[in-house]
Amino acid sequence: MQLIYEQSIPGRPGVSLPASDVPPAAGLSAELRRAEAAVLPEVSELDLVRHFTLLSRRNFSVDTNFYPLGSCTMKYNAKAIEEAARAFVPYHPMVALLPHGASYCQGSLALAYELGRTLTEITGMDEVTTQPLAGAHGEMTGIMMVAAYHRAKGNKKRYVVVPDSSHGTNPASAAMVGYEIITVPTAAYGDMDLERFREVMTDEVAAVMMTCPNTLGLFNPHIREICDLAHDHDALVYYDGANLNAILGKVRPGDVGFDVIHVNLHKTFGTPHGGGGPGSGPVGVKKELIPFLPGPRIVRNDDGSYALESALPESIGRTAGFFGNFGVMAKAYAYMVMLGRAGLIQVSEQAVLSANYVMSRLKDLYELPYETSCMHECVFSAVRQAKNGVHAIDIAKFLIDRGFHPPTVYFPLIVKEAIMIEPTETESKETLDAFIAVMREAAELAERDPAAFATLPQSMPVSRLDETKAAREQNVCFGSW
Amino acid sequence: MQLIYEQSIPGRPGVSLPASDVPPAAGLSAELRRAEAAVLPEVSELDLVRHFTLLSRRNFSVDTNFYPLGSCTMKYNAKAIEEAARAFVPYHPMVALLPHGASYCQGSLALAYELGRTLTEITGMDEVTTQPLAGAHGEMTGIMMVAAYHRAKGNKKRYVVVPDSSHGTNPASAAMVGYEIITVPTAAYGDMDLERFREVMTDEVAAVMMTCPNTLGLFNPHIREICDLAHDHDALVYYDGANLNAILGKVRPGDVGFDVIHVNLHKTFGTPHGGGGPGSGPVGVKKELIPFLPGPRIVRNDDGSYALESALPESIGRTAGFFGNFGVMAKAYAYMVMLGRAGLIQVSEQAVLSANYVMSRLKDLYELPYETSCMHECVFSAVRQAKNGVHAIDIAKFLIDRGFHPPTVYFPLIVKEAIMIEPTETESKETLDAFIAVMREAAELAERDPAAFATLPQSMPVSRLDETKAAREQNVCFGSW
Amino acid sequence: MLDAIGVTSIDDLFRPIAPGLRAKSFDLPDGMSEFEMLRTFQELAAKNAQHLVTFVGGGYYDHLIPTVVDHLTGRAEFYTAYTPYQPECAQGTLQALFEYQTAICRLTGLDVANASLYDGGTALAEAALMALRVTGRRRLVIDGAVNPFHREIVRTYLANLDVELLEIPPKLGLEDDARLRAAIDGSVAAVLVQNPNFFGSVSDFRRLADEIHAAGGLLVVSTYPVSLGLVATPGEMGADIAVGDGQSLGNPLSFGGPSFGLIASRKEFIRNLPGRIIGETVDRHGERGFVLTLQAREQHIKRHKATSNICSNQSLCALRGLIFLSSLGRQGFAELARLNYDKAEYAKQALGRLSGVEVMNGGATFNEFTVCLPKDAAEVVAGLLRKGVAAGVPLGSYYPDMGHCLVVTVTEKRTREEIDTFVRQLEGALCN
Amino acid sequence: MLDAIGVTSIDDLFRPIAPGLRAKSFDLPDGMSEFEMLRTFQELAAKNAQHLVTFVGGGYYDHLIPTVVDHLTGRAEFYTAYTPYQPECAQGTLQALFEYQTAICRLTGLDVANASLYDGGTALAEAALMALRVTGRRRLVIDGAVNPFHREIVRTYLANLDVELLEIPPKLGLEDDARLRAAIDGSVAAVLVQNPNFFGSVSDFRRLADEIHAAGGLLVVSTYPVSLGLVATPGEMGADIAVGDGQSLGNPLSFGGPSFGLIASRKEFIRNLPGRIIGETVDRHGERGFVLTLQAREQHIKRHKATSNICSNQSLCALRGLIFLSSLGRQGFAELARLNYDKAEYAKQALGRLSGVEVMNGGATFNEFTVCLPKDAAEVVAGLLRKGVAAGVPLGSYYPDMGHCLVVTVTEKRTREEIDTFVRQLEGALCN
Repeated sequence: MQLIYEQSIPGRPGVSLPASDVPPAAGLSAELRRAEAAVLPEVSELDLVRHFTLLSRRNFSVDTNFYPLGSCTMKYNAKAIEEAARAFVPYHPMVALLPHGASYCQGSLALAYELGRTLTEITGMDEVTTQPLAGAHGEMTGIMMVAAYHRAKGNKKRYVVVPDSSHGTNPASAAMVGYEIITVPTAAYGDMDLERFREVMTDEVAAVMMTCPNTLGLFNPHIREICDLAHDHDALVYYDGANLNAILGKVRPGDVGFDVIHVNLHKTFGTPHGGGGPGSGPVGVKKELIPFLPGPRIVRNDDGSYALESALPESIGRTAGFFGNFGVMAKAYAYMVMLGRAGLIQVSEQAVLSANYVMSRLKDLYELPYETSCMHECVFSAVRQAKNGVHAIDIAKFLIDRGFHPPTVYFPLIVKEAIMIEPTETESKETLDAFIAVMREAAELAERDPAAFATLPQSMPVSRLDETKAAREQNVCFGSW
Repeated sequence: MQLIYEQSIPGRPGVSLPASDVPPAAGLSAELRRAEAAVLPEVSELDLVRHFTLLSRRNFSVDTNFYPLGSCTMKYNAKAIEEAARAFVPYHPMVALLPHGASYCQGSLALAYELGRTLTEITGMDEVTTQPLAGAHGEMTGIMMVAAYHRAKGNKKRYVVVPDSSHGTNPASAAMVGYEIITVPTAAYGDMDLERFREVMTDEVAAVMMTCPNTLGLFNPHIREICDLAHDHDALVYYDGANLNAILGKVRPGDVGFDVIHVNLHKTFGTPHGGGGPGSGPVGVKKELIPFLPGPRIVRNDDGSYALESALPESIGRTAGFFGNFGVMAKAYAYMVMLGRAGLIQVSEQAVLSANYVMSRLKDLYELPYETSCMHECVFSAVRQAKNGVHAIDIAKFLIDRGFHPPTVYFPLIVKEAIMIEPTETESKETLDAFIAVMREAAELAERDPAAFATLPQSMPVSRLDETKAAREQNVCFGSW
Repeated sequence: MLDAIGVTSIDDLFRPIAPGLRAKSFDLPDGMSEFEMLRTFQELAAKNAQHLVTFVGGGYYDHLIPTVVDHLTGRAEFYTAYTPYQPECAQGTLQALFEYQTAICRLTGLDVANASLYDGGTALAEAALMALRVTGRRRLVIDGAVNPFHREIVRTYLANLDVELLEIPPKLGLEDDARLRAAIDGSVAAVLVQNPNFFGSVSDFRRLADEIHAAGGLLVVSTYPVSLGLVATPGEMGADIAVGDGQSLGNPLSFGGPSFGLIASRKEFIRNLPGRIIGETVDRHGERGFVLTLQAREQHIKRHKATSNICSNQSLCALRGLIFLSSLGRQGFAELARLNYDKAEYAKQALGRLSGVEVMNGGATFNEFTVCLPKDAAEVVAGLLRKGVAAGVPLGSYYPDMGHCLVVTVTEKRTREEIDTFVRQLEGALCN
Repeated sequence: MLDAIGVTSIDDLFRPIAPGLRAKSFDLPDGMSEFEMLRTFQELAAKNAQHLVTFVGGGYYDHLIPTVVDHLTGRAEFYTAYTPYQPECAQGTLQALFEYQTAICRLTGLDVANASLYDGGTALAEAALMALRVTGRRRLVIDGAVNPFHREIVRTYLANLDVELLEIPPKLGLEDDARLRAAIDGSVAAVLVQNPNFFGSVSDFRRLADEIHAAGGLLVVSTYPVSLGLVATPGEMGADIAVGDGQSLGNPLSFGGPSFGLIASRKEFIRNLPGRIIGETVDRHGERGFVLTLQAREQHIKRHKATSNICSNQSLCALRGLIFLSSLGRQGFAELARLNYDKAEYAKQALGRLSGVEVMNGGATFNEFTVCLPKDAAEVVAGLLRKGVAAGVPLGSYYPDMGHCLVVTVTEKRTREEIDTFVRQLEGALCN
């Protein structure tokens, strides 16, 4: 398909602007003016619409395909939440920051505040900031608060501990805050090796970052012990909320002993992923960390009105422009309001049921590196198929041709030939069965005719792409300009 | 693809309704209750969304494909007009009909009225009703007014005259009003045979219905003569507005002598066709027909307010529920407001330019039954290709495989192997060139390998369909219920 | 492009049009950008009264519409397609309309349905014409309790034809079809009734059906589709043709349009149905597919001998109807009907308790009902409009002897609080 | 499903979680239907002040958004897709983001761009970190005229790192980079400036670029993208890295988010760019296609050695930016910038004529400017808010010695009438 730039015809007008109702002003001096207008596409509105409409059709998406990506919670995004967020589109965030401005933004502030309160109840934490703009941003914000906490207490801390099954963002976020990383391997039982953890757990550890259930879909039975051990060294325990969809109403990280948590609203709370974002990563903390929350904070006055609190001497400061990805927050709050208590519990029950169902129906053909009952996702390994030369990525391409988005196959790094499946609670049994059938077909084909996988996928606009060439040539911008 | 009914799982809940806030009432007696709930689909919202999203992708459409259907004016539908119409979504039409209700609907009434005024200026008529819901509905409404006119004058009329190139709706609409039809053949010069017309033009003729430019894309040079001849017999002349896109600002049917006109807002004025509707077919009339317009009529008071006039003793009566397909009317008015005078003139100029361009680039390979400069559409014949066994419909299927919606190939009935192309003004030269190239390729293939067409199209979800079987089996409803 | 054509200017292309035929005027304002246009439109819409609480129906109903309906109907591939004349590249529209036809059959309890007509009133007129064709007779009987607008449309459609239309005045308060049955004889092509009727009354038309059938005529029932979540279907009542306005199935009020007209009939009348019909078939490989079928009934083939002149229908609105019905599903749709029924009953009882107010319907009603007030209803309605409530449709304009009567509509969207407020407001209006 | 798994209840599946770990509370309200939820949300939104006429910016701008932007971005296939890790079934997102990167390069006059960061402030912080990586130095100089929120974000990001951040107080009214240049030495990794700056002033940073380059450091320019329709690009100014907030490119105000952060740099720094980058390549058949490239920089591969921790970015907002730019096109975008410039100049002159009001910017400005009032600006703003106008950002909270100063923003959306009214209102406020 042509690029929009390749369809451009110099001089062709696009959407027209209102005519100016003011006199033209004296122009900028030459050195302040750009020499030439940016070479943006010049296409008719029809050609623009056709281009992006056709382009969109070159994507798989939740609305068109089952999308069982592990660790990503690709659930259905209710259309009503879009409508809900639209109600808040016209409001300028700076108005809230003007003198007495908060009284002109009571609806927006109420929404952000009530979302925070709902999240504290869901996670068992004491306070929430909605400012972080994504999960990793939340992690960084959380670890910054950990650092501020230790600084305030005069603790000398150097390390952050993560299991080797953790998301890459965990060590990366800790590194952004200046910590060195200690990685603890996973034991045969599929969770962080407790013995090895004890060995590394010293007074120099600032925080331990855990995902629970972890990226193998397993709930760590030693989780409280780990929290206690960390606390013994005045290390704080961080809960990576990526897998929160497994335990809504069942477990609250705050109850278990976690001190900080981020929540991915775009995973657990049903907001669309948009091809990679925007997400929203609110962070919840226990009491001891409240002074360090980023500002300005939204607070509720005794009279029920909402206000901004900016005088926060111990705050880590802003980590983003305003109050978070507000539009995403509005959608997530709409989701919570619609589901309510019972609905949210059912989310996790159904998600766990679906994952176990898929696991039970595929475990005869695919290796389960850690066989046990899983939570909301299950991780297989294609090692058996790989013996015939059919790798997890090949099975992924087979699935694409059958209309299923592949599970996660590059992660977790500790499982060879990983196939990480998170079906989510919104998919019907009929869809799961269809997926299972195709996965079984793939396993059978891998036995019967492994060479058949080499040329897959065949039904997509492009076949397998040369990633080496892309990395070598670094062609990331069209043409010369 | 499965039907939505085939995906239904009994008991599966769909979108939930608000809980009742009133006590349950005593039920209906058994004989008034339906025995069993209607067997509607029972699917999750995700499965519903996936079904209709995937279903939509089995369509060609203006937003995805060039759609050069003759007589249908498939121009680009600006997205802004949708937004414009949305502003009027909440208003109940009955409110306008309540005592003093008009004052609660001034915005809606103003829109309908001003649309009508704009159309009178565009068509050169004296008054417009927006009530008709589609082009054919407008034709019927117009001919009913003709009948009322003759009745009021005591004229004895029996016939309506149409050329054989006319749209099928013309005779069908006249027949709905009880007239017999006289069909006049087309002369070699591509317009209604003037001699034959003179022969049939008697005092028993109620109306002559003309499309101008006609369905061959030609502007009738004798059009005023035809009007005059009709008027000599106190017959009225009806203008079928299907092809109005050719002459905006150039010719006004009212100036030429037409007495009644319908306008297809969904053709000329850029509203989407929606897979076959809704359209909107306002009817304009000259002074002498005003008393017969359907009611209630929207009028403008001297103080600038708008009101409804229902006491219309000579009116033909309502032809539809309220004030027309108001949502469509709002979009069309938005289109007119955006384009303005110069923009509308440019529409026709560009539409005619595009059609002549396509004609000039294809006339060496395809037969032109009536060679002359065309207006907004041109009609070829595939007779040359048909000699090799490649029919117009085969060329249509070739185009489908190349991503172009075929031109009209079943019409006009008077051209054998017709290929009726209306490119419209919104397509870029690049698109026209791509279409021309594929049409030329088809002609060449028809010479080189005519048998290749038999299995086309191949790239669609289905290949050629058995229409005979459909007509024989009359399977128009799924399953037994 | 001009070069390729062999002309030097666009004006050359318009040369076939003689100067004397050219437009004498084209006096329109300058164009504007979409932003200015949208501002203009929003200002215009704001001139309508905002936030009226509405208890009016009269053929158009203020119902909830799930968000998915807009979302899915808005798919460009549905929205900007034309009539599916080329079936291979129109399976989306064709399958959807086949599914729609199925939904209409299941709702109405009849065998076959078309792919939509314009609206409820024109659908009734088409049904009348269809009954004339099927029976070859020239007389029709219509119940005066049919929506007066729809009756007017039928009259308009029949005005120029050699057909007699007998309107039987309604007998409010005593839903008795005796006068209708009395009008039946061997010359009557069909009896046209509405259920629930304009006054909100739900009737049992089985006896009427038997008698018109015995006389060789047809029963045409105009229905309000939401009622079909609860009320006996036209099919169960013995109707031969059912029609209705589909607006309440997922189409917004939009000041009266677009909505769609639904029509369904017994299988044997399929060739007499007006409008487009989608049929199932197979392709060259035996794959299921859908096509426009029985097109020989239609105007583009049959011209003046077509069953109707209809060409453009209301496809997209019918698609909204299908998605609406599919989103609620079997249970949800029944629940919707029940909500409408319960809320209206609540309001009916509350209004009935007001001093001087009498509920006129003798039997059951569905989501609307008629009350008689101790005052002129038109005046009461005008007064309440000023307070922001559209109290109902006063009947004086349509039934001159019912000037004190008011048809009140209560859909699922009206909250108990709104109903209670309305009852108090009406009480207040009657005291003055 | 339970049978297939071999358990008897869903509870069995949660058995791995010991009872002592179970939630102690989950006290949330009952759920509600979408209709009730939407009513709740609309009531909540109505608690915000409606129809404020806004002359505030401060990093977020009230611009027009063509309708096509919503329409196209809303395509389900864009909207509900995930990060394009499987390129064959994600060419839609990948090609669109490649086109986006191209637009950002062309806007900024730089060689390479990523597929988006979170917002303007975090993009500036990422640029600061990037400059540290590129140069291996530990000192940064930042202009005090950079948006105070963005400076705060940079401070927050750097707080735990062994880095010195030198903030140079701004010299309002005399845009002179002398103090910035004086701070440059061989230890400075980068100078961070903003153009137009927080006061609205447009500067020429060429000399600054030359001097920081001579000292072996980088120039980072934070830019307001709409200005790039008119103002010299960061590339032309000699910047090594450009960042900015993309909100004004087709993203609604939405109370502060989501928008996107843009970042572009000279080609040689591509491996130090944070976030995702899309690259062009070919498939097995030589067809052009797009993939995520240079992923070895990213956290999912490089973990704690990644160039940034960013994973989710703001793809959909970047797509909005691309569609916005493509819909206006080359000329339209230049015209948009010009409209902003002209309207602000009109307002600046009008305000400057008011008695006691002084325009503080010495040189050119773009769509915002700073005035000094004869009164405390915060009080004036609070007073005008009550009249429905958000008059600008008073500077006292951010620059304690500028309590009488106000940054006024005028975008293309403000009509002359609104500006004239505002001028009169401000005049009135100053008289009291």
